[in-house]
Amino acid sequence: MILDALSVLLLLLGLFFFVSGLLGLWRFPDTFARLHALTKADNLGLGLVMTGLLFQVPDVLWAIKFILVWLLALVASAVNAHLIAVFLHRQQEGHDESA
Amino acid sequence: MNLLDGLWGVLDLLLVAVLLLLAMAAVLSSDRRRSMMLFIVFGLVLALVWARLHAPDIALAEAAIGAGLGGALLMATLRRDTHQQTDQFPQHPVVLWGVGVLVMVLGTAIAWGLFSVLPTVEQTWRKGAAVDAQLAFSGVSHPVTAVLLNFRAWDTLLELAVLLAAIFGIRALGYVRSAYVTEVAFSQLAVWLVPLLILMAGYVLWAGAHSPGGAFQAGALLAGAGILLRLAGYSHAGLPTTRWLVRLGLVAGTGVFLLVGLGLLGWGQGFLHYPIAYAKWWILLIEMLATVSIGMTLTLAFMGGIPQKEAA
Amino acid sequence: MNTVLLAVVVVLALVLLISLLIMLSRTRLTDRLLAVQLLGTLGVAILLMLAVVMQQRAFLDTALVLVLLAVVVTAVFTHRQRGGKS
Amino acid sequence: MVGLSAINPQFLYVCAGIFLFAIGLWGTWLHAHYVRKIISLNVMGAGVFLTLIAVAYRGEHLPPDPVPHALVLTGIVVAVSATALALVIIRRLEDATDE
Repeated sequence: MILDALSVLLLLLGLFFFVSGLLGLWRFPDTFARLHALTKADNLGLGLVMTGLLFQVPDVLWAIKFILVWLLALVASAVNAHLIAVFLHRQQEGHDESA
Repeated sequence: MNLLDGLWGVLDLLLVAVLLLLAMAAVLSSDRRRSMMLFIVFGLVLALVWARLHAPDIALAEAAIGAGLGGALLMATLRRDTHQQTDQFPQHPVVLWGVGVLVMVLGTAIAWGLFSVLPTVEQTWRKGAAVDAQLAFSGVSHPVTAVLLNFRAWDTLLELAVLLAAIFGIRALGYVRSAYVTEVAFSQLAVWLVPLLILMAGYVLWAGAHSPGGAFQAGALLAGAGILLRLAGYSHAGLPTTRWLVRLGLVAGTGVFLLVGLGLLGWGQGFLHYPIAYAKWWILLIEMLATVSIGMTLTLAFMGGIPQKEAA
Repeated sequence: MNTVLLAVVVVLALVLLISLLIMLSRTRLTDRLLAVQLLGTLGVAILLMLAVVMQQRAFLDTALVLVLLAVVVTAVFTHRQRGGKS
Repeated sequence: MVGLSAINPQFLYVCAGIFLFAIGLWGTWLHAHYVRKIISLNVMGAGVFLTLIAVAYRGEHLPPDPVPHALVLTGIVVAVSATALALVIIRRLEDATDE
């Protein structure tokens, strides 16, 4: 019962971060600021959702896999954010005006 | 109970709304790059829909191919030097709307036809399901398993053959110029990701040995590694530079599949009728080679053919 | 508990729909790229939730593949190509 | 909320699949550029797959029919093979018209 409550709390917190990422995407004036807000928000959102789900998994194997997905998602999102930032930078310097 | 069903209903409505919006935007958008991005997201949402409809194998295939590799292949057709990337419809608006109406009428007709036969189809299936259940309890699951394995083998063989035909077509077009600029920062990132992708391919293949699917999804992951290597400046994307090795790799999957099948035939078994005791290992071996072939094929498709020797 | 989890999935799907609408309303390429990233993460989150709700471990593999290949797609998309200014 | 449980998911997804097919057909027909035709063709294919899987769906508590699933799995592979070949041909066509 306590685990369930903890789970719900973490899931709600995760939802909060997803919604704030959405707001950042919608309201922030500058693209770099949006990138910053978004990457932080959705990483945390996914992380919290996963932690919340960890209390609901049927066995240890599931939990291991969940943590694996989380770690990979962290690596992937760091690389993604880097690639997008470089792309943005290049565009703003006018190397690639077709974008 | 009713609340749960209601929630599923809301989820279904939301997923369908997102899916249809994405499809319409991808088809109608006048910007080509935007259309591709929307198509990739379409693949992602489609994977969610497959998951929701209890089709985990298809969800995995869609994630690997629809949202992943297919997107990369599409993006490979984009070139920065062509500034004209808007696609206006050349037709008169009357034609656009007219065809739209026509297509919708056709869709309605299909829907009407389908829903009028669906009840009978379902009844037949219900009976089939009952038979399945009885078979499972009467201890004759052995022939069922054999048939299933057999069926699956044919399936994989023909898939491989189709892919081989596609790569023959691509190879027939000759050599390509290299199209990507090397970036040092990127090569360092690629070094991180390539082993991860290969490891994941191995895992998906192994996991697929006791449930349907595997080789194609694993091959798509290998191709992902190849694409990253290509972007990092390896002109051959990690493929062997000797031509006969490439050829061997491309046909390995289909070739070994056929050889094993014919060998079994000669040994008095049916074509691709593995002895049950070793079936798992045979399948794993063949699918391993198939994965290599598929990965090489998709990497070559991304590059647009065999790369030309670069003037150093 | 499943009802609660499913309710969370529904909210996530709603966020998915809204971010899609934002993406469609944007004209700049990079903004859309960011929206795609948010959509991808939301998709993975929904898939993980569904894995628990529907008791399907296979969905976790799908999520892994989705995450890894998303990077490949971003790499292809943001990579500089021959031609252009050079 | 309770009223929504009356929605038959099979009906909903079959309709969605047919709608996707229709949109895809429209795009394949009317787009002038080949890449756009290919994208539309793939949307059309997705519509067919969705219809098949929706027909195979037998509610939350029964396992779905495996035969349409096998068909769709093969269909996805065939579709991506054909798409890959078509895209390479389109690239070569563009190269040829440039020079």
